Amino acid sequence: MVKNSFIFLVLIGLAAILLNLFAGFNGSTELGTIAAHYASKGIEEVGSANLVTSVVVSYRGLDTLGEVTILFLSAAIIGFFLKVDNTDNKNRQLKYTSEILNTASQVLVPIMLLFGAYVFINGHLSPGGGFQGGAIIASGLVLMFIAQPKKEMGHKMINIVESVSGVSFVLLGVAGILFASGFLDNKILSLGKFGTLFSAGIIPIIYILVGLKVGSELTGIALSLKENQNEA
Amino acid sequence: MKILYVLFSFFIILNYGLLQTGFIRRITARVGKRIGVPFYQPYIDLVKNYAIRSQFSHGVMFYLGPVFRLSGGIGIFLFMPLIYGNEMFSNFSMSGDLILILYFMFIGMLGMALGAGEGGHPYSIIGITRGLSQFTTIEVPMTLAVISIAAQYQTLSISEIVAAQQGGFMNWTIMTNPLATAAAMLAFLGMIGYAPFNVVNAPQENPLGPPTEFHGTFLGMLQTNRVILHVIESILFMNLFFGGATNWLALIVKAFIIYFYAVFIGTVFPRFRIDQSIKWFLFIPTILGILAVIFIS
Amino acid sequence: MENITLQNISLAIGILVILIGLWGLLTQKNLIKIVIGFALFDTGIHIVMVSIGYIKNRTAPIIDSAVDMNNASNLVVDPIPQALVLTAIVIGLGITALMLSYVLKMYQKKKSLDITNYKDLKW
Amino acid sequence: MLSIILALFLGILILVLAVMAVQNKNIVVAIIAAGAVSLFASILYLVLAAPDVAMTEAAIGSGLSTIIFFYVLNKIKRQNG
Amino acid sequence: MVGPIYIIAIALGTAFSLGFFKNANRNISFSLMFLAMAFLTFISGQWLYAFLTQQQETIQIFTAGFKPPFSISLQMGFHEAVFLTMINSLGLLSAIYLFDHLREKGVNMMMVFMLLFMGLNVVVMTRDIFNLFVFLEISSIALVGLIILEKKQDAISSGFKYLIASGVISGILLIGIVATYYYSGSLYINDLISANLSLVKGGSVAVFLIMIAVILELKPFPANGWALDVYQSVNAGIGPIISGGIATASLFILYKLLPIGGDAWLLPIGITGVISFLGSNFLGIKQKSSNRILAYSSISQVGLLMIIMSLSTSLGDKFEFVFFSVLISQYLAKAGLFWIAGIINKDEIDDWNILKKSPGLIVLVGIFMFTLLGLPPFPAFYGKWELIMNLSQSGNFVWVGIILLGSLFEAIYLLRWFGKILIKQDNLEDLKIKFHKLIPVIFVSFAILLFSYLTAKWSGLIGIKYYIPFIIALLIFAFDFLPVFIKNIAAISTVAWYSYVLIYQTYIPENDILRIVFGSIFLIGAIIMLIPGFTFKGKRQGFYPLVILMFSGLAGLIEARTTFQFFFAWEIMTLASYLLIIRGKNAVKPSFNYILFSMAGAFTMFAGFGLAFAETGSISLNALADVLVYANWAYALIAIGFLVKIAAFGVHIWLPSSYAEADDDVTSMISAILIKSGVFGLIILMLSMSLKNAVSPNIPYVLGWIGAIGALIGNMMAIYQEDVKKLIAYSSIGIMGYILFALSMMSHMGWLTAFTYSIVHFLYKGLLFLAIAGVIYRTQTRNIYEMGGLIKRMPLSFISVLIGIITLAGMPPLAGFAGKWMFYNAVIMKGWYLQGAIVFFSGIVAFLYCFKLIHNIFLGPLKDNHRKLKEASIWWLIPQFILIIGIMVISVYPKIVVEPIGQYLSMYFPNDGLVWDGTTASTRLGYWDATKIMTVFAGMFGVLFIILYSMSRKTQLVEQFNIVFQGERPERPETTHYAHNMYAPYNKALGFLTAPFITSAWKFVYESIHSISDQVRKFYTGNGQTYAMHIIIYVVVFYLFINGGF
Repeated sequence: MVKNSFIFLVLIGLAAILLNLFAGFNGSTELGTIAAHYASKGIEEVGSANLVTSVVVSYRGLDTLGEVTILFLSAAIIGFFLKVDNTDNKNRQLKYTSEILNTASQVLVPIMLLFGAYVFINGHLSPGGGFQGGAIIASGLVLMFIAQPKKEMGHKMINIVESVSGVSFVLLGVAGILFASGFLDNKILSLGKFGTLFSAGIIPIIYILVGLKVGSELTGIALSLKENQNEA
Repeated sequence: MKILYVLFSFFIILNYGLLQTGFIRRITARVGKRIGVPFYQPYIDLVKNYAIRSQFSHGVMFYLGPVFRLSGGIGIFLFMPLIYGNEMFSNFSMSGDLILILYFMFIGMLGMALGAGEGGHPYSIIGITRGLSQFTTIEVPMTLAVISIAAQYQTLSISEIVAAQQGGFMNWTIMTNPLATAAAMLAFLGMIGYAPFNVVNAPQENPLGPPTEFHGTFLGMLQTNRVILHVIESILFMNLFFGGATNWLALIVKAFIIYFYAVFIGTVFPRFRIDQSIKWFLFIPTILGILAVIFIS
Repeated sequence: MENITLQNISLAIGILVILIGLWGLLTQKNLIKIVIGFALFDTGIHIVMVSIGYIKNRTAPIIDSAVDMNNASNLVVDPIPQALVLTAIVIGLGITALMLSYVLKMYQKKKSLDITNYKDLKW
Repeated sequence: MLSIILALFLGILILVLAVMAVQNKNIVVAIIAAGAVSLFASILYLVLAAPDVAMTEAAIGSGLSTIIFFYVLNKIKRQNG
Repeated sequence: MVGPIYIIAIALGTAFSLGFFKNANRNISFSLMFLAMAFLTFISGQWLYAFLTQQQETIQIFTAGFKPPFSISLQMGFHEAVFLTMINSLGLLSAIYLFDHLREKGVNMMMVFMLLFMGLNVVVMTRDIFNLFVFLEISSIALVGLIILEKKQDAISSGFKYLIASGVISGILLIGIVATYYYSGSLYINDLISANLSLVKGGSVAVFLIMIAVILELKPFPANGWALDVYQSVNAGIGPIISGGIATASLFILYKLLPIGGDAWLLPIGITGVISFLGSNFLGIKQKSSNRILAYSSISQVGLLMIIMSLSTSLGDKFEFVFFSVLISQYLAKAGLFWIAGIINKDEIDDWNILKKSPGLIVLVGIFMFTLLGLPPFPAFYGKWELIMNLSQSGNFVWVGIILLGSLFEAIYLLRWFGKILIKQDNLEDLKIKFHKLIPVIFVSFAILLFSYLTAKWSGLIGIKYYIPFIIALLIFAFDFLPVFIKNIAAISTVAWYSYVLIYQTYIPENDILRIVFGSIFLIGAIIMLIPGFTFKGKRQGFYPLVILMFSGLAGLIEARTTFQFFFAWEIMTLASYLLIIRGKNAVKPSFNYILFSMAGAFTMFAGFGLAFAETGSISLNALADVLVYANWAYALIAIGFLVKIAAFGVHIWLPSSYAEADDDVTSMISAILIKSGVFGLIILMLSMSLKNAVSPNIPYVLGWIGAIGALIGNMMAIYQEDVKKLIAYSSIGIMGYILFALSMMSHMGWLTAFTYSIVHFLYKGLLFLAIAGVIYRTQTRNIYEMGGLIKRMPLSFISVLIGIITLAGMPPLAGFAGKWMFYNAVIMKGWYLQGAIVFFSGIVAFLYCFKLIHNIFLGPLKDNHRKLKEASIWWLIPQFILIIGIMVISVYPKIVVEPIGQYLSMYFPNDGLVWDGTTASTRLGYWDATKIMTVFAGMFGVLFIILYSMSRKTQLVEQFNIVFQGERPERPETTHYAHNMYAPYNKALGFLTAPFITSAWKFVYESIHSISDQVRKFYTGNGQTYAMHIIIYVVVFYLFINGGF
């Protein structure tokens, strides 16, 4: 108890620091110069209606690459960590799931996958994008695994999707150096007509790749955690 | 020419020493209600020892030990000015000063120790270790006294120390620096090696202490050395503390009194164990010596 | 009343969630609860981030028919914090998943979910 | 004004759920509470004009991560039994 | 040139495409990864090269086709290039090292490995703070992945601790970043710097959060328990990545973000560094696990680097030099040690003596450890020097003290560890070394050597001449396979050539008596002491390079003209002698004491030089004379260093056992020669400082007392020793006490005494040790009571010892008396009567052990097992007789030595000198004519001998035991050899003087440090939560510290 009160005191201290951090915080009333630049010039420069998308994919594309890498890393580590022991796999006892879930999943999964794809393809026009779409796809696949544990969808395919999309992402970035003015430069494709699906340079392509990659990575993580492993 | 003078002085000192030893033995015997040996007994001993023809040696150092020992004794004599103001009897004192004499004492000790060591007799070595142990502590008050008078007279030359004491009884060091004199005179007891500080030779328990294995000519040399050493140490103290001597008579009288003082104490007091004597020397005489140094500086 | 704006409220919520998350992280002994604490800590930070980017009475940073393209900078909220939050959320998920896999593995080795049992190395 | 009231309401909800997530002894409840925190947070994001974030939080924070939590919990329970 | 952006592209592309190879042959995937790492290294290397040689400008790399602040930009400048090259080459080497692990664990781990380095690269280059956060996360997550290369329980739980801790830290960083964005409207670091965020209250807190998070990434003590556990549990191949890769990159982050905080942050960072440095090193003392020790050491070094960083403004243009020399040496050495730890695969340092099987690795470990400790000639030495000088100059004496104290703690645990490696033990298991693990280690060691050279050149502190000994040592090392005989000839001729150049060609024309005297002792002494080397059989691996180094260090002392050169040579000499001592059979513990005391002494000396520099701004040795304000402190501090070397009373306890356990000829070298380096140093110091009135006379006065007591205690101890080498060793302490006493008198006669003693001590101590060594070599025992009667078997050695002890005891007519006589004169002139009496008394005490020495070995009965011994080898005897000749010459004709010294000293002490009249020397007190005394003595001795001989021609030699023994004839030599505990009564009376007060006192200090360290480290509970708690407490306390309240 003494220890907890001490922790409480320390957290009070931390709270005091955070209060100081935002002392007199009243919210911004104006955009900062950079944000204003994005808002006013974003369309002209990047061509995406969703400003968040133009920031995420274009202006701060390197962050996104890093972020994808983090998920990739987590997936790789967890995959290695909780490695499936194949010999064990055969004797595995499968739990049967309920009929309702099973049926629901058969209906829901395709819809979810489609919705996910929609979300990342339209990332430059409406809210959403690669991450969200990828997460939705992953959720759909996870749902499928819950419903149909026997369904074999190995890591192999996930890996391939993951790698292909990752490598393509990097290659697109390099193409930016070669054909435009820098790594991950958006303008290797023409910006197209604002507001249409095929606009905003390579943003849609990148978002598709991101979506595939995030989806496969999240699925991979979930799969690794779900699957049986050597339980020694 | 110098050598002749030196030999002459040596002759005097040797004979005086032998006689003195004889007399002292007689006197101590009388004190102990015994008749004692005749006063010429040391001569007889010496002649007898030198005359023994057959002798055994334990090795080179055993053989050379007595030579070293006697060299040490005579060495002190050689560098000691005897009669103040007399060039003839100042020996080789112009080649070395008080420090040389203090350190020359070690040569004899080392020689003795080496010889006795090679003799291989454990009693010799026990005697040697006792002697050395005791000697180190005797030197403490002695050194302090020497430093004190050297500082007092600002010289280390014995001749100059004697010169500074000329002009009457009141100029003697014993009057001008009584503390140093006291310390040194207590140390003197140890140097002479009578009781209470004679456990080194320990006549009762060990056959003879360090000289155990020596006999014949070797023993003769040791005896010669002992005789000379006693006299020359007395002379040293006379020079340092009692105004030196301007003629042979004064020298003999003063030396005898100084020596007799040691004998007197020796006959009166019982013997110390070696660790007791070490502690004793480091106690009263050393304190006196330190006081002497402090007062002078 | 002046200070009770949307940002301030959400900011306060964010900070409180951060603190609650940390409280859980620091006091709970159960490994899974610790991870939950961490997830809350993350969520709190995200709330703080979003509320910082909010500007009163403005719309989402999407240029559509409702937003005049030429006057966008005066109409939309700040897109940058939102972009950052997107990244942060994904990173947070990665870390949370990683933590959970560690929890799983730790449990497999020692059959315990109590963090005080995992002091193999110290000093 | 309406949005403020909504935000206050959401805030209280979030905080209560958060405390629940941290303090409830039952881990299942805790996990669900944590997922709910994310869910309400995503609504809050909508109020704060951040639809992108809201979607992400809903999909990832309240969806996937809750699933992952349950997976792990299940496995732990299974190993226990 | 290949653009830096390709680092990201290649690394990411490779990592992603590795996914295709999951089921393929792992050699392929590994090769792919390896190629990518090599390419990364190549890119960064070529940029570094361009910056170094072609005056390449710093470039900015824009991404997404927009300029910052609108997009993320990277920067490639000189600093970036250095850091990237370090990180990437580490990655390459680590890949080689981890080859089998990575291959075994599969593609996933290769990806993780690759991405870790990719992340670090971007972290270094990026100029966007959020981007920095993202890639920092990549690196930490990748590290978490690498932790489980070993799926051990402790690794897994430490990984969890790491996750929690780094999660909290990155949360704090994220809050800080967002708040910063709120207050500045930008994430571009350059914008943040110019935004002056600290002016706004919230802004300053935001900066605080960023800075504290970055500091926490550096794992500052004490909020670093998680990192320590990780270090300890991970595969040894990962250790270097953490300490050399992640820590390095984190340092760069701090460096990069520091301008955001502004100058106000310099002090807090410095203090953090100080706490880290001192704390980690302090806690390192109690550690037993090699990886954990390295962890503590890493953290402490990071602390040191933070200190350096905080001083960037005051260091000015020296900053880069200091920073990089420390950084790179720690980076290389730490990597090497971690890798070796992995090769050995034993966590407990007690088990490291398995290395005995491969001496090459021991050499490498030595190089790495000494690099870490900042000993010369390794690079950090130069950096530390500049750092201390600079700190002193800006008045930060407390910091100097703390840095030196911390370094001392570090020395304690590193050197103890080094010692453990060398402990002899039988039945060691074999060490299996995989070749690919060896490659990086060797590479790193070469890099250290190369970098040492470069740093030295860059520093401009020493000339090319200082490398010659190293080159020679390396050459000899390269030809170590040759037999001793050849190497010995080579060593002797090298030293001979050097002494010819130095003494004959340089100092004799200059008539620089001081340097002629000590140069001769050091170098001619070296030649003499090397002669016995011919008796050794086999190769004696490693001996000669060290000998060369030691003597070159000594020569360097003579040659030094600046404090730096002096210190450099001093450390070389200390280090080499330590390594020579540790070669002895049981020398590990004693040599540890030796090096510990030496290091402590060296550090105080270092501090003293710093003080001197602070005042004069010059590192010239002559400038010491201009020190006025700090004179007392500088003088005392420098003197302590020398006092340790001459084993003055109070710091003497290292000496006896070191001497005793060293190899026999090494003992002769160090006791006769090496110890004089302290005397030389004191002379240099006193000549330049004491003679000016700035130094309080109390200091020499105190030194005088120390010398006097040292003389007494040393000699007192000597008489009770049963180990013959210890006996002589204690006697050295005594003699050094005399010399110290004589020097501190600060008078003509005193110094003349000291010089004479130095020369004479060199002669007789060398003589004694050589003779005794010859005896030990034959009898195979050091116990004095097991010898006896050897005069019959080894007469020549006996003569040596006899002459040695006569000289030692200062008996006329040999040379020792010269010293005694001058000494007396000096004491009485100076008026230091009481001290003088003590010294004199101890001189007489010396007589006791002299006799013990000669009696117990050579006299008394011969032991049965020694009846067939031979005289010592000719190679032991030759140098002895050279030394005897030296003693005899000085004995008969001391004028040739004493007079020039006197003339030299008259330049400094014009009054009360020695006056020579023919062969008679006189002072105003006394006089002494060595030649005449010798003549008289020889004449008298001869006459007496002839008398004896003439009277006892028939002397017959008798058998052993043929003695008068109470009527019995003893049969065994042991019963009549009165040798063991020879001076029992003396001990009974005066034993209290030799009670080991000083040893106990030091032991108490040493043990208290250990037990405090043991108690303090308990706060690392091992609980991940507690560690997270530490982090938050750290943040809060730091905030309070900076703002003084909330």
